[in-house]
Amino acid sequence: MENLFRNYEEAVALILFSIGFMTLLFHKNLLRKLIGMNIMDSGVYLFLASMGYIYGRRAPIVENGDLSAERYINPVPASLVLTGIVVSVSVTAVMLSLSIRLYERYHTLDLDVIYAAARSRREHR
Amino acid sequence: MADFTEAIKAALLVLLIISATAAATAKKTLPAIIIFSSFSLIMAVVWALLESPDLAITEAAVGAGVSGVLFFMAYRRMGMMSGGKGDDENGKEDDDEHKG
Amino acid sequence: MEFIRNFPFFSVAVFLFSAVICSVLKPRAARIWTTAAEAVVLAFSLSVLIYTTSGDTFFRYNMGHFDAPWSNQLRAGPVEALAATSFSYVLLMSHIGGIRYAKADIEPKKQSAYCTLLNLVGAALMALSYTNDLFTGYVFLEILTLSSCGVLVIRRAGRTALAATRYMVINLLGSGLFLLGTCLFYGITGHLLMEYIRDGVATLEVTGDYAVPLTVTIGLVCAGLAIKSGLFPFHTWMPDTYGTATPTSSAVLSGIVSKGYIFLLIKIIYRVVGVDSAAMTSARHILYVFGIAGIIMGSIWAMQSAHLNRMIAYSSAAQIGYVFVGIGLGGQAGFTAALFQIIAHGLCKPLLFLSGARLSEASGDSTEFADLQGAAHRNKPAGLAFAVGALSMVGIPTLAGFAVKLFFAAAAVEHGLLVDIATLTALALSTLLNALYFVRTVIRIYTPSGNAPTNGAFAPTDGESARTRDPGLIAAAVGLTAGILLLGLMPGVVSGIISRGLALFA
Amino acid sequence: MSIRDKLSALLGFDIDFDAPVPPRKTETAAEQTPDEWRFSRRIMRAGGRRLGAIYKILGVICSVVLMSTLLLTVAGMPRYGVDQEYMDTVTYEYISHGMEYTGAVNIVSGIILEYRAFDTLGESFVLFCAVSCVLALLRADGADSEPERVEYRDISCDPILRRTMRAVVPIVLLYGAYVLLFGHLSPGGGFSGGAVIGAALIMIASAYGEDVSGRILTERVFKTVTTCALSFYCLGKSYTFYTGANGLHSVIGNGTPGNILSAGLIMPLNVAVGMVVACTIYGMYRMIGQRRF
Repeated sequence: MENLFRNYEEAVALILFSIGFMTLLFHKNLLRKLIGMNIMDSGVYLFLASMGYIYGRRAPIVENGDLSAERYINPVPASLVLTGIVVSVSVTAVMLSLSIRLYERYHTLDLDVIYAAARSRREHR
Repeated sequence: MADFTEAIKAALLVLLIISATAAATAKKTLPAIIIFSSFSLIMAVVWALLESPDLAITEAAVGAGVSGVLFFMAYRRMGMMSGGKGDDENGKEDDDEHKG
Repeated sequence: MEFIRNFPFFSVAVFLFSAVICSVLKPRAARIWTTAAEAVVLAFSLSVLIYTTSGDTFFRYNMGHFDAPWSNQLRAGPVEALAATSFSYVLLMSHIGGIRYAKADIEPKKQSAYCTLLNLVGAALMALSYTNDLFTGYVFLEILTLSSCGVLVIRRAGRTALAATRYMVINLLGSGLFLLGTCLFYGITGHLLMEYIRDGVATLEVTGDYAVPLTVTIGLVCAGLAIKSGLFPFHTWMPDTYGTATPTSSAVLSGIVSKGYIFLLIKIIYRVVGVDSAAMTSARHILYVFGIAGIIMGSIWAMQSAHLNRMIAYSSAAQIGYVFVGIGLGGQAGFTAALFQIIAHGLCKPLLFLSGARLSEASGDSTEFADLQGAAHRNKPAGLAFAVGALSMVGIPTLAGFAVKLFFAAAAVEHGLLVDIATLTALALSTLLNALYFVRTVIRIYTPSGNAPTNGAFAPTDGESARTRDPGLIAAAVGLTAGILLLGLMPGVVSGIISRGLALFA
Repeated sequence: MSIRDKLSALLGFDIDFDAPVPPRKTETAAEQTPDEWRFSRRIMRAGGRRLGAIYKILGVICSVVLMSTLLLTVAGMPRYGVDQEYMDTVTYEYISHGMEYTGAVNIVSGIILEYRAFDTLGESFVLFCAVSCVLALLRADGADSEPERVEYRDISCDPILRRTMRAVVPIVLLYGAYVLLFGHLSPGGGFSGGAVIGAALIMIASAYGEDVSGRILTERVFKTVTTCALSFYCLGKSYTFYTGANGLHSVIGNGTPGNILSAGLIMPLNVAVGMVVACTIYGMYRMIGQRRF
């Protein structure tokens, strides 16, 4: 368990992942589920980036020609997370437009009420 | 000097968890969106402390900036559509009252 | 290096470039450009298939000037080329078959956007079948998720927004778990290319350290991809999604999109973790149990459903269960059966959706079984196509379904008594249930209905026969039936390619 | 006799992909009846709070199990920064030869646009796919989409907002351009620079309202910029992939690291990605905000 305190960044990251997961499960409003999804993604990216961080080393930008690997942190997770952040923005934008389309039609964002509405609308007809 | 930044990083990580739970457990949607914007701002500072400046700039511009604005625009549109009552009560509308 | 080795990269680049071009073309030009792009990529995949099977080799393709562990890499062997060929073939056939409905269901201004999204689905599927890098797999997995949501939601009907929301929430949960699995793999082994991860995993299994993270990683990756492909407990979005989309979208979504995720899972089982690793075997057994449950429950729900589209959607939930049973059985025979089912189901399901749309259109735009009576007489080619697809799903000899069940029985026999009995009973039960609801439908559409044909929006007036009004369906029906007959009559050809390819697949 | 008529005569039926097709009824009543809801409707009526309760308990159990397994994995993970030797094989190559091969001082930009360029190509197409989905979903100026029912006060005529924007926007645009152009020398690059410029465009649109944004960034400008940037990106990277894979010499030299025009294709690619990101973000803002350009 002492390892948990040494890798505390990863522990925090996965706690964020679980908080996002719980928000996704327990909130009915679609916007809140989206916030939960974003927190989940941020948690995974924090987990990945903190894997690359090495204490006492500097950002991976070459300074005055010093190419020794001991000076810089691991650049690979940083490049992966840069790709990931843009993925989560585009997914958020698509889900927001979906929820707007839903809201225009059913005037609520609570998926259970929407199902009831979809069925009740059919009974009216 | 070095362990000072470590201490700040630890404090910010704790602040991250607090803001995440606050965004999760906020009663209304508007405060949740605002707290979420602050969450991604803190995340941008944490990226800077984790020695990856590219991520800090991207997260600040994209997380707090664009996602926050998009969430707020979507929230405002729904507020407009339901006649100014764009808050959480929408979710609790019962079946017959809502304008199907 | 022969020019043919560039073809895997060319097929992804052709789809990406034509996606950009189609967004600015006029709808008609965009349709022609997309069909041309799909045909070109089909030619690329076929030539790669012939090149790899004749020489019985596989080749790696380093993207850019840097070699293996540092840059992205594509890898093409017989199995990948076969998967790419069947994906592009089904995409071409579904697009041609459903052009008529794409024009009717989608607003004129958004039809070129529909072609863009179809191109992006094609690009993602080609990349998923050829990639040799786990993070590239994640990025193109996201493109596949977003473009399949776009393809689903572009229809005017409001119901698609509700179906798409449900589809996206479950799918994004799946890709979140897959991303976490990819990060854990990188964390344990320090690599992202599949072979290098397998060497790391092999050393880890020998030394035995990081055992807990390894098992959790394999569990996360398998759970994420199973959720995305619609395995039994996570298939609830299927009836809504396939029921409300335009026929081309539901054909593409059910035929090849869920198969793309499963193909990535099989590649991870073979190349990232190794087939015989202990943790993966237990994960495969869990998938096996869910597969069996999926076969039975999917067939039962398909029988209960009162609408043609929903019945076909539930039967595709059952067929996805078949694939996971094949993965669970494991071994050369199990994976051959699973890959064969991927190709066979990819041909049958689009045929059912396309002809089902014509049948419901010929009976007053309603998918109720009562109205479908005698629809085959009103639209003969659609009736015949539906009959071929349905009988192949049931497993009539000389059609692809029969060969699928044959391979599964052969794979099941190799295992111990319990697994053998469980699989064979599930096979028998699902064949019986399939026969019940599919043959019943075929009989219904062929019994001549007394009342006059109630025409849908543009059902064929009595003057012209259906043939002249609908070249798209005839081309697609002939193409898909030819594929089904090829798999049915000469299963040895395809299963030979698969079994020889699996030896090179690791 | 056009080719099509010859072909139709040959095949015996007329190839007529463009017959005008009247729109199909959007939503047949039958498609509305999801039957497996039947029993869930009974449960919904009978269950009501009970289903809610079962769902909550299952949810709590599921998330507690997930959290404990994840924390167990972290406890089992290697200690980063300490026992890190297996990571070094790959990172050593990136750091020591990164600048030499790609010419980029910022190693992360080198990785993104040279070593692992296929991911970033896929990445820009994720953005392009998202923006086409948003356009497909929300575009309201279609011929027969629902009329725009929402009228709301246009906040852009607020003098305070305009004056602050006039002061702030040039600085933000300058900063975005700097981050974009110096992506290979200092931290930043295509995505960050593009996001900053996109945020600046949003500020302009929200401050100066319809008249300015309608003229500057119309839909034609949006489409041409996105298409040109993405086609340049696709063709440029295909050239490098093709030359690299086949071992041909690529005409793009790396230049001397440090000055602005160095690092081969990275700087122009950064500009292209920045344009795509900025237009995408602006397009999403307009669609979610006003549903038209």
